[in-house]
Amino acid sequence: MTVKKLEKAAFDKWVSACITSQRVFGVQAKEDRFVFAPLANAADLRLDYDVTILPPKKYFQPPRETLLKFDRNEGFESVFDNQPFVLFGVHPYDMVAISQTDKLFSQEHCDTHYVNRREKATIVACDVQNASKDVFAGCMGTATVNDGFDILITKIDNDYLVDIRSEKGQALAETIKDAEDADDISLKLRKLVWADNAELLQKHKLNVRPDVLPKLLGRSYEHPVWKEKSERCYSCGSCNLVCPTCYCFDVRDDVEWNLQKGERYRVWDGCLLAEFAVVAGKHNFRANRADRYRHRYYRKGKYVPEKIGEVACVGCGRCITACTANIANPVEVYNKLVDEGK
Amino acid sequence: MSKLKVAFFDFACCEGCQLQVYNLEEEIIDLLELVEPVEWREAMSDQSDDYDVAIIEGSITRIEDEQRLKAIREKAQVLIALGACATTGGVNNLKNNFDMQDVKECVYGKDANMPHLDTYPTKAVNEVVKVDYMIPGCPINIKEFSYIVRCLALGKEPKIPDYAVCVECKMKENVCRFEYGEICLGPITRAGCDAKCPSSGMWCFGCRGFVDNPNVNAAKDVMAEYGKTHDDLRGKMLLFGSKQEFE
Amino acid sequence: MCKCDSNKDIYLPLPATLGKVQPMTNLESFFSCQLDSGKELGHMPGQFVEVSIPGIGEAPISVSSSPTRKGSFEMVIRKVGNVSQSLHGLNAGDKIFIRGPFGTSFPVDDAMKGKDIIFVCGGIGIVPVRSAIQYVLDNRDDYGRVIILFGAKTPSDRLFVEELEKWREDKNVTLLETVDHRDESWSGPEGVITTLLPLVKIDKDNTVVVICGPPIMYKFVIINLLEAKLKEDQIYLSLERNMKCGVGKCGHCQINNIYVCQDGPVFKFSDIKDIEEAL
Amino acid sequence: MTKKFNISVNHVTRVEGHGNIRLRASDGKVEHVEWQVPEAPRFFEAMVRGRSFEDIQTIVSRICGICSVTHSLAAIKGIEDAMGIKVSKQTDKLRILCHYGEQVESHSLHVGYLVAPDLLGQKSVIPLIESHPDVVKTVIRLHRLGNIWMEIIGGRMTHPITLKPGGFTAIPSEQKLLELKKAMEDAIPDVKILIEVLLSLVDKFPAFDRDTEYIALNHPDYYTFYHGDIASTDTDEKVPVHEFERVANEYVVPQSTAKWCKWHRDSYAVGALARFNQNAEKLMPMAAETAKQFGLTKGACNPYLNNVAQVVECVQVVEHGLQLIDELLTTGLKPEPVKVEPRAGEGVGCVEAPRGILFHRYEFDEKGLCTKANICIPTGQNHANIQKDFEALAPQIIDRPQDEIRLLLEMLVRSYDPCISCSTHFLDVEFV
Ligand SMILES: Cc1cc2nc3c(=O)[nH]c(=O)nc-3n(C[C@H](O)[C@H](O)[C@H](O)COP(=O)(O)OP(=O)(O)OC[C@H]3O[C@@H](n4cnc5c(N)ncnc54)[C@H](O)[C@@H]3O)c2cc1C
Ligand code: SF4
Ligand code: SF4
Ligand code: SF4
Repeated sequence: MTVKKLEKAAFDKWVSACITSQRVFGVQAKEDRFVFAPLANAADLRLDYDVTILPPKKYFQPPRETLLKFDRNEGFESVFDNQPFVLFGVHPYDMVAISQTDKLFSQEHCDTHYVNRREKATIVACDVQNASKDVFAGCMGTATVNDGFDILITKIDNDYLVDIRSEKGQALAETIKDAEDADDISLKLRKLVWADNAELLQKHKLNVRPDVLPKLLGRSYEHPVWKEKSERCYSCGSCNLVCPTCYCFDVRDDVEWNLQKGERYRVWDGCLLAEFAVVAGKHNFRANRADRYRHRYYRKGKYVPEKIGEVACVGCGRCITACTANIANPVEVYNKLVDEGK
Repeated sequence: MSKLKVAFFDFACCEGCQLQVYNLEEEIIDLLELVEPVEWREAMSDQSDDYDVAIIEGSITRIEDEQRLKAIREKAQVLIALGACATTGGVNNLKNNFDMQDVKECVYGKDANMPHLDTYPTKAVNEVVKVDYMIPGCPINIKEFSYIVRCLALGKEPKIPDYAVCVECKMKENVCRFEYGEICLGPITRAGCDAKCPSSGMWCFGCRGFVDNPNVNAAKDVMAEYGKTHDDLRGKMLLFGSKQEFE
Repeated sequence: MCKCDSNKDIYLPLPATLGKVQPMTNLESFFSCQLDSGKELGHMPGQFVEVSIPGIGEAPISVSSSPTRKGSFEMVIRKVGNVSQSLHGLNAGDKIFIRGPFGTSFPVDDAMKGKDIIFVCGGIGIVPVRSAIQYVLDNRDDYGRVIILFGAKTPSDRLFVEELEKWREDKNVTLLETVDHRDESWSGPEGVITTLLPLVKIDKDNTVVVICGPPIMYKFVIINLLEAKLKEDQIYLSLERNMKCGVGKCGHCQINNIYVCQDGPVFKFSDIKDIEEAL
Repeated sequence: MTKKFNISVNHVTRVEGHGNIRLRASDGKVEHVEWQVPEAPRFFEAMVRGRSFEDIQTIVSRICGICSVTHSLAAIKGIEDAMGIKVSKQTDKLRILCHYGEQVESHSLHVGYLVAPDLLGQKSVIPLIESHPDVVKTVIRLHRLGNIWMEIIGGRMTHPITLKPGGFTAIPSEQKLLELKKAMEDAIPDVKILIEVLLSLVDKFPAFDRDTEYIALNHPDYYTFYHGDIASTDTDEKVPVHEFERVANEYVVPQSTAKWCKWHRDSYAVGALARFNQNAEKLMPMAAETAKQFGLTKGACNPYLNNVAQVVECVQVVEHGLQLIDELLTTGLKPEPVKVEPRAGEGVGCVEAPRGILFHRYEFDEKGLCTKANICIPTGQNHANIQKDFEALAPQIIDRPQDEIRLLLEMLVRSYDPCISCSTHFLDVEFV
């Protein structure tokens, strides 16, 4: 729709205005890292962040989420969270991940718990200003993003370009309507930022085009890398939990003290966890660490792509950082498959 | 529905896990709607032999404890081991790193051999009698305790996690202790505490015991990358007592 | 992003009432059930429902009766864990909660039409298959020969004993049974289910085989069938995995790239033969 | 009444840990009265040997669930003393604040859950829920205050996480401190209710005075739980905590797995009443007013009044706690990463547990591994005094019904708020 250009002061004023009128979550510092958290002051917003510990998926699919309430005699009732909110500072790779999850949750049986939250969200994306130590979005084509968000912010020198793309974005940008439109030079500079980011966000270099991954994996099922790497795998699930495209969950019931009323909730789960594929009789369909370890790479690189046509790794690098055993680097693993496939 | 008759018994421990039950605060009243404590020395004066559920706190460190525990097991339909001391031996296991005579002399000097000061290497409850349910942790997580009590009242099999503390730690979005060059036992420790320690800036020292199949070899293998040695890891793992897991 | 009704909830179970509840073996009980809405379940043979007991949990359970039998639907549940155990404690008239039906079904209306049908059932595997058997028998003229092979561990593990007797007497059906371990109550054959296959004359071009049983059964039955020159697309089987949502979201039932809850539980063998984790 | 009788109470209830009472009487005379401690000994001083200074707090916290903050702080102070570590003002204040939370939690648990049933004629707090629901709910609210207090600062209710040699692994946010402040202010009416209730019941305490030596920390400027020197009501001498062995004089007796203590007399007492007798004039206004309401004055020597002193202290720590929070909020909270370089040394840590003065002594080698430890616990210091009280009280009440004798003896034990489980481990004694 339109691209506005704001100076730092005007930008902060706008953020403050958003905070007073809406529920806003934005990126902030937590010790030496960054997290999305409720935003109280414009000054706390850190759009210069490198990467957040958890991706913004936590707002669409919270770690623990009540699905239903029940009364043991009367039955179940759905619980939906319909409160609108604004997410400030979503990086392009995370935006791509959100759009993927949108597809998966709305495909076939539509998950209204997810979809309702998603539809109530206004997403203010922002181009990366500082690359994190493990990011490789540049290799995955996700260093920049074209759609999915309501507003895209790009910092050019000391100014902010505010690219408004939807009605929700328009509504949020109400308070800045008298700001000037971005000039051509700024727009050109923005293109440069995009081009640069595609290069800069390659802290690890993938030696294969992402769209070739399904084929590559197609012939690597018995590759020794799975066993080799997984010997050091704790099955701790950190790589699943921090991943913006992982969304598996477990469903549990709990009752109140009266044993009458209670709730059914879902919690994040992960295919790396030992019990993920256990059925009655304790039979485990993925009993070996190697099987679980492999499944994750296949899911990202083959299974999801076969379902929605996109590779389900956006190159955020979070799993690389989170894995205390240093074995969760997709680039390293996929490159190994390329090298040894030759 | 008739209430579950519950009896609490304590052995060598700090009684902090029983204290967690007090820490239910208002919910104690709800708890008492479901269970009828018939013996609970720390809270009440009655004593009774008629109970369905025996909740055992503390480790077994003397022959006489062992006999008392066996008698309790005979009377109880369900026996629950409460807290680290009861489920794994807890800190009391540290004693087992030494010779018992040395331990006694260290504390009681020339009086060490007085009969009432006798002791033997720490045992967890399940090393003496059959345990039906374990509620791990030092101290226990009162939410987990409540959940298990409600499950028993409902006739449902309670489930405690068999995944690592990292799962809950990640959900809390903590900065990982390894990023500070510390050894955290989170990757091999059984979750269920809500990652209390890492959430307060402290490494996990494994008070809930390890997951069913901890990858200790991986842990050893990884140490050097963080500038640590096997001994550093061993020291951490021994704190809440699982020598056998390390070797 | 999605056109669906934002108040609809794929996780919301609907009330239903148990009709008949009857123990069948030490572990399995039979349940008939009716939706409180008065509507038919609307399933096809091979599909499953998610059964809920509030506070206890939810479990996927196959519908064991055919949609041709109106009014109620039937399930057989093995006591293995929380939900199944507590279902066993319920009585006629008690409430349970149902989602579904979900998943794929046996191709009773297409691939199976006009063909000889061989049903190969091991143990509790007869539960979902019974729905297809009933369907076929209720539309008997649409199919060729109907052959039912059933193997149980011991005679006391046999399910649907009365129905088995009925099928045995039905001239339009061939029923062959075996048990792994015989006792004095059993005069029939002893041996694993594959020992029954050579007793059947298979018209290799005009037969569809439906298989359901414990994981290790599939491999051996299929080898035998392929040796009998049956083609891979003439074989259908029903698989089981851990399942939390039943609607392709939770990820638990994934077998490599397929979801048992959506792409299955009924699969054509040719579709999954190359899937490493399937069998 | 029979001429001869025995009273034998195994495992006194509603106390932490195991203690027995033995009384033998004949012809209206007490022949023998004894306080026994059969608790399984736990050997902490032996267990910490070879452990890194980093782990000591975590281990010794497990001596006692009810005073885990106190044990943690004593250990930390001992380690800091041994390694020459100075902490910031902020750390000091936060520690004191955390410690106050434990006083409230422990005192309210003791007075409300363990002692109140005696005064209200019930066997435990459970029937009290029916008979005196308002009292119970008030106690629960105060107890919860103590707990969230410790949780906000220590990271957890029982066995604090954040307290470490050198400082804190994590500090509360200002918002959390404000929450705590609000909770404390909201609790003042509850404290008042508790005072009212106890005021109406004080006459249930037997009029039993026995002059004894009272020992507690003393600080010239304020009512202290954390800083200061050891002081006794028997002498003007202030003993530096470093010399605590000179005060405690531990010895082993056959009826106890815990060691006993004495200084100027056969026994001495520690705890809330001892602190009051040592520091009463330094109470803050509301706390001083509370003491006045009860008529509690310096020099009180009825052991049952320890419970009254505990209530006075609840008021004191809330009052002073509010002041500390305001000071912290005024200066603002800064994270202060702690990095401790271990060195060889020897040090003592001393703090006031809810039930009395507590000493920890440690020695470390140059790698920071513990080579020796000695822990001297308040309940241990009270055991001998309990015995002496028994000996004085029993003859006074021997002609009452046996049930009453038994109850009065049990109540006496309970009034000390004994933490028997933690009293059974000491080391390195001068045997007498
Ligand atoms: C498509 C399908 C159809 C089925 N049809 C039938 C049927 O007709 N009759 C019947 O008796 N059983 C059937 N099952 C199996 C049945 O779902 C499980 O036995 C049931 O989930 C156990 O639930 P529970 O609450 O009783 O046990 P739980 O207490 O949940 O579980 C016991 C153990 O089983 C594991 N488990 C969890 N979810 C599942 C799951 N979905 N399947 C298997 N194990 C699981 C748990 O992790 C645990 O280890 C079917 C399963 C599937 C996937
Ligand atoms: S984070 Fe690393 S160690 Fe943990 S499950 Fe993933 S690959 Fe394994
Ligand atoms: S801090 Fe510990 S528990 Fe948390 S993620 Fe890191 S290793 Fe796991
Ligand atoms: S983080 Fe580890 S040590 Fe801390 S409570 Fe949890 S299991 Fe225990």
